[in-house]
Amino acid sequence: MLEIRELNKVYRGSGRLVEAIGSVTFDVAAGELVCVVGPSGCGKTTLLRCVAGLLPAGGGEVRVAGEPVTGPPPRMAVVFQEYGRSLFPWMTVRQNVELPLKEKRLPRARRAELVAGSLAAVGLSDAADAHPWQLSGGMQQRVAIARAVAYEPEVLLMDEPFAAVDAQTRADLEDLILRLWRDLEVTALFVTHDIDEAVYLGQRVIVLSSSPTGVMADIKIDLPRDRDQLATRSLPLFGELRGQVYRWIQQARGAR
Amino acid sequence: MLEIRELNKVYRGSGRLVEAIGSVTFDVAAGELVCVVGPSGCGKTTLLRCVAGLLPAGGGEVRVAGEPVTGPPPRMAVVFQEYGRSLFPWMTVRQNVELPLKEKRLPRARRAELVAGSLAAVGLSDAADAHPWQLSGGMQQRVAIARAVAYEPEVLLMDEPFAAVDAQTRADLEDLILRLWRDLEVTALFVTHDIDEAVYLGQRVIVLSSSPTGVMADIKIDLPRDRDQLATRSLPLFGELRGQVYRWIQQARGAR
Amino acid sequence: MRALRLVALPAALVLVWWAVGGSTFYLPGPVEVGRAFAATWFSERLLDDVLPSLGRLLAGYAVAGLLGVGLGVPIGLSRRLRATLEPVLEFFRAVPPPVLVPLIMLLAGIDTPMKVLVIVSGCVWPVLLNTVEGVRALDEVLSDTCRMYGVRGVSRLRRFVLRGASPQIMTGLRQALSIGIILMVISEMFASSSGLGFTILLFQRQFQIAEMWSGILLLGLLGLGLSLLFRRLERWVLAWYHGSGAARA
Amino acid sequence: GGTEPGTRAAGTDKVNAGVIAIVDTAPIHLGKAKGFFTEQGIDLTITPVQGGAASISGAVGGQFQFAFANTTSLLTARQQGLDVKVVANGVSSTGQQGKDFSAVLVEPGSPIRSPKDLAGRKISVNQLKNIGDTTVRASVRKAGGDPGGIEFVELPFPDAPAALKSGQVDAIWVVEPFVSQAISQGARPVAWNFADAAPDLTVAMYFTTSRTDPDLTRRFTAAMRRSLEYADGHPDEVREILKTYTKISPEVIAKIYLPKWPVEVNKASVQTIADLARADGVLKDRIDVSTLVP
Amino acid sequence: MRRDPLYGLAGLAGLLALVEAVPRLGLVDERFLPPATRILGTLAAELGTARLWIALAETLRGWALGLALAFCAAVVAGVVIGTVPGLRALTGSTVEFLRPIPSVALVPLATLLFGASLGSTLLLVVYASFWQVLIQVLYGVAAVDPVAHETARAYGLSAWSRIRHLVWPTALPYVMTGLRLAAAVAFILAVTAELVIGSPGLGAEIQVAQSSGAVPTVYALIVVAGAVGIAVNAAVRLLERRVLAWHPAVRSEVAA
Ligand SMILES: Nc1ncnc2c1ncn2[C@@H]1O[C@H](COP(=O)(O)OP(=O)(O)OP(=O)(O)O)[C@@H](O)[C@H]1O
Ligand SMILES: Nc1ncnc2c1ncn2[C@@H]1O[C@H](COP(=O)(O)OP(=O)(O)OP(=O)(O)O)[C@@H](O)[C@H]1O
Ligand SMILES: [Mg+2]
Ligand SMILES: [Mg+2]
Repeated sequence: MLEIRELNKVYRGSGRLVEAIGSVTFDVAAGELVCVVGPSGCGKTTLLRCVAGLLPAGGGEVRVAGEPVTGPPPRMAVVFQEYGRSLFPWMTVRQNVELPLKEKRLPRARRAELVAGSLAAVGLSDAADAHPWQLSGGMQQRVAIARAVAYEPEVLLMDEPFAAVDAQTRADLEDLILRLWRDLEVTALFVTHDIDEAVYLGQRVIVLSSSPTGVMADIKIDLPRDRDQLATRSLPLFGELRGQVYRWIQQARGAR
Repeated sequence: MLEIRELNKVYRGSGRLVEAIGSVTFDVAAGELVCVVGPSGCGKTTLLRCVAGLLPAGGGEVRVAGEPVTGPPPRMAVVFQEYGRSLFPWMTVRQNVELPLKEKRLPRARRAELVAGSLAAVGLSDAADAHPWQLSGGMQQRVAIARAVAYEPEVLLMDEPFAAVDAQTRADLEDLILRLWRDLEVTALFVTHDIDEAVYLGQRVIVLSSSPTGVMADIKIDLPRDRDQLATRSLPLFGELRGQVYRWIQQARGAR
Repeated sequence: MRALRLVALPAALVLVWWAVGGSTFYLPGPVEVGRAFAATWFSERLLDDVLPSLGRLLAGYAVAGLLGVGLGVPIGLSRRLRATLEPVLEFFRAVPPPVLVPLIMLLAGIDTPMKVLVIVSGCVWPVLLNTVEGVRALDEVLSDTCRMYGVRGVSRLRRFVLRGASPQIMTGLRQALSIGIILMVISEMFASSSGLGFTILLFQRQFQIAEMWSGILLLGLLGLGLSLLFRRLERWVLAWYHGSGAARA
Repeated sequence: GGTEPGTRAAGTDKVNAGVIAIVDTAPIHLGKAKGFFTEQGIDLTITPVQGGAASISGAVGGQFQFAFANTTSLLTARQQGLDVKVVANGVSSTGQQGKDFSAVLVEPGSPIRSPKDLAGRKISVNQLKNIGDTTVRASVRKAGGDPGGIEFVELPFPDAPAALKSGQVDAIWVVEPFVSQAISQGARPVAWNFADAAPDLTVAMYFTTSRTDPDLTRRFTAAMRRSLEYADGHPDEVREILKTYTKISPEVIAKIYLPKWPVEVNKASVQTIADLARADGVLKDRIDVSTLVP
Repeated sequence: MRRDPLYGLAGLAGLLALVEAVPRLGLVDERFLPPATRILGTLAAELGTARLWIALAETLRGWALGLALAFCAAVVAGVVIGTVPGLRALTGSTVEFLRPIPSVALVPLATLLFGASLGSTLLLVVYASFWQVLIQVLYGVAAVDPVAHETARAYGLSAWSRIRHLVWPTALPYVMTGLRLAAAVAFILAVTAELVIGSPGLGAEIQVAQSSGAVPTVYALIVVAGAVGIAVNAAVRLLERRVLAWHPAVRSEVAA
């Protein structure tokens, strides 16, 4: 579904020249959920923006469903790291979630159903008529997630989507994403800083090294497809994979 | 140092009326590091803003060093949850960190030293001349932390300051805060979603319940004053306290 | 390429003008106006009429800029001040400058200060309004940051308020530039015997239509030139803003 | 929309006349009130305009069939090849020193005692290169002074007295009602420039363009002549009509010097103005007045 | 909020007191600037005449029509120029050339084309106020938040949706300022056009009063013009409070 080939990206401007991505190559099969981890500032957001077609790649190629990416591909949803700024302050929570659905020309009833469903799933049914700036940070982030969920995308890109929510809510949201992924067979690329989360969610975990950014490791997560917060996390394999990822990340940072 | 007495806060506006804080009472002694945890949207940010004097309390009273708070008290530093928006886009990283020091009328040499020191501590020496919008999310957050650290405050308020950084950086920053707290005898109020972090950093952990927000539990963390990422976290007491906080939070959410 | 884009549309417009011009007395063709332009402005008029006008324009513009920002910042910051002063300011804003001139003459006489004041009286509004709105819309988190770190007074003004509002202040200054040129012409409708605006009006009254249009052409070119200079300034002042992608101009 | 002005509707022609709302144009208002235009089958609308240039461009642009402009403006227009033709006299100087409707005034304490002293001074006129500066120069020349060094500045009549009072200018040229107003407030007249320039100077005229129907022009001229004659003979009615279309206060109206409204244009005086204007560089070429005034 | 008009009245009262005092104290000759009471007395008398009201209605008609035309044209042009890539560079020089041309200089052309009809007034009014709105719209369109912009692109919002839901709301504060600027300029031009061309209206009244030396009447009419300005501003402010309720500038007013 996603093919990333020798992707390279250099930011230039005002005298600063930063090679955000050296050369990154990996694939994501259709219906796969891949987590990306890596040190802060190593280029994860940049990678996601290139895949989303929001940023032209400097070198190499990105393909989504076989097509080279030149602009945002259809049926793709993104949860941005800057969740606060990605919500439109002039719209209520409901309107924010509904907007992309209107764009998809869904009938009104279906839209209402999707919006209500996704807001309930992130625990924000009460706040549907509030404006984003009336919400706490975690609530804003959940609105952004609800918007992506309601959109029923084929490809889902998420950039540290649970950074601002408490542990319990985070667990709930993780299960929401897993459910979505299983039910709709979404292809997902998930950036996180939480190693446990990466192992719990992913079928694969990709570890990026810091500058010059490359793929440090591509770890297959052989956990059963159906996961459970308590059971899965207490599996010995889970602990082992966790340790494996941790060591790679240590190495990735060391490479700095 | 901080006395919070029956603090209450209700947001009104555009038809929505939210009681963000029901009634919260607790103290923080001088030189103490207290962590605050609680479900997303329970009023932690609101609490912090009331303590910082940025938001007038609805009812009750907040005192800092014995003085009732009417505006931001001097020598207090805050790391905002919206780290991205709290940096001045027209200043470089260095200028952002230096600005409060200029206000303190520190001599140039001392300023340069503090700025360089704090940027090095958060691992951003290279990025000193970049503008905030040229940085990744985690880097921005670290600039905000560096600014607070360089300020050498007496009271330090932090609102989920490590949400956007990777696990390893987070550990480094935790130790940075601990060092700062010990060396400068800072009084600190630290909001986090990470239970481990709360237990690792805090001398006490305060668990807030969700609406109507009150203090659910005030847990003394009897770990040795000198903490270490590996040693402390592997203490049996650590696991026990962790479990204790976890159960309280479960209960706090249940109260919803 | 850039130069091409700069002249493509004007060239097309001149062609249109060519096609329709010359048909009536009041709209001569481009050739005629071009000839009048050369004859009229490549002479001592440039020194006698254009330069003094330009000087007054710049003086008025500078004063308006300072006044607009200087008044706009406190008005934008203080809601009470805004409520008190807004009706008074709106009152003066709605009075046509030509009607205001007699009053200004009472206060400032009939010489250069009067003309500069007339320019100020028109230029100040876009700067003032935009400054007020820009200051009102400053980011709350940044404002809180300033309060926390004791960034107060002049420093707050310089490092936060003015910089934060600068995109909108620049909008106002850009508006004021062309309004200044317009007011320069209007100010020279009174108590003048020289100046670019006066000369254009004189041509108009004396039915020297080609010459009049050549003067209008000069006004336009003047505006274009000044706005190019302005863009330079803006690029420098708002480098952070354009860089951050907030202005994909 | 509406009916096109200048077309005959139900036996009458709709006519739009561009006329300045000042004392000088009392006859047309009076004539309209008296029905002199209706008699000629003219349904007259009087549109107030700001000055000569506006009325001329209005007429040339086809907005007015007839309009009122001062002699110099018309001469200038003619010189630029504009198609204007005088159809009736407008207003004339009384020709009497001390009793005209136009004067040069100074502050009471001013050292300027005669027109000769105006040489080298700063004098305000309502429009440069127009009838004001031409006639003021004529006054100075007539008194034996050299008008070359006079500095003229443009000031609208209403603003001139304030500028004089505050010393911004040494002298002002104004017409009624500002002459009476300023005199009553202490200003001192030093020259009666219209009276000085030429005997019975024709100051302004009504004109049309060649596109107007000759028959309509004939009827308008007839009505205008009748109005002028009537106004000249009935100063009290003139003072009454002034209250309707101007905002001059009644006390001032009672005091002002009215101009003369002879029926005929004084061609010789127009030629004099044309020659003076040429001498002063206001006009480029010599103009044969008979091409303007038939 | 409800006290705002009171402050406004206080401000106006201050102005009146000043205008009363300056001539009374002999700072300015009473003949040229009559004291406020005289002006208001004259105004009261004028308000009793039908003539003034007819003139005012005439002026307001030209104003409203011209403003509406200019506003709509400028908004459409501004949004198109601002959003279609390359168009801004293409039109830039022409816009900058045409903008400083005073409407007054177009009088001959206007009378030639339209005579002393409403058309002339409209031409001048539209020409002058068009640029004010256009520039504001252009800057407003440029102020779109990059993250919000990327969100819109990622969710496949069509060009039209992007304009309607993102560009327009972002530009709205600028547009409102443009509207306030243009409203005044349109009014000024409506009056000036009447003054110069002589179409009936407030301007013609002022012109007649001026050439009659009726100073108090001139000032009374100026007061009418100013009062219209105040009324128009109040209306736009009201509109602003409705359509910009979400905007920080308006938001803080409500909260305070
Ligand atoms: N400006 C505001 N206007 C109205 N309601 C607000 C405002 N700010 C916060 N709230 C409401 O107050 C409650 C508490 O918000 P607060 O930001 O304090 O939560 P929090 O504990 O910091 O949450 P999080 O962990 O998600 O950041 C929320 O329900 C939120 O909707
Ligand atoms: N607009 C920009 N201009 C210049 N440099 C940029 C820009 N955006 C990002 N960078 C640089 O590119 C590098 C990678 O940034 P990116 O945001 O992709 O990191 P990240 O992996 O998402 O980090 P984090 O985990 O902290 O969010 C950083 O060094 C950053 O400074
Ligand atoms: Mg990132
Ligand atoms: Mg919060």
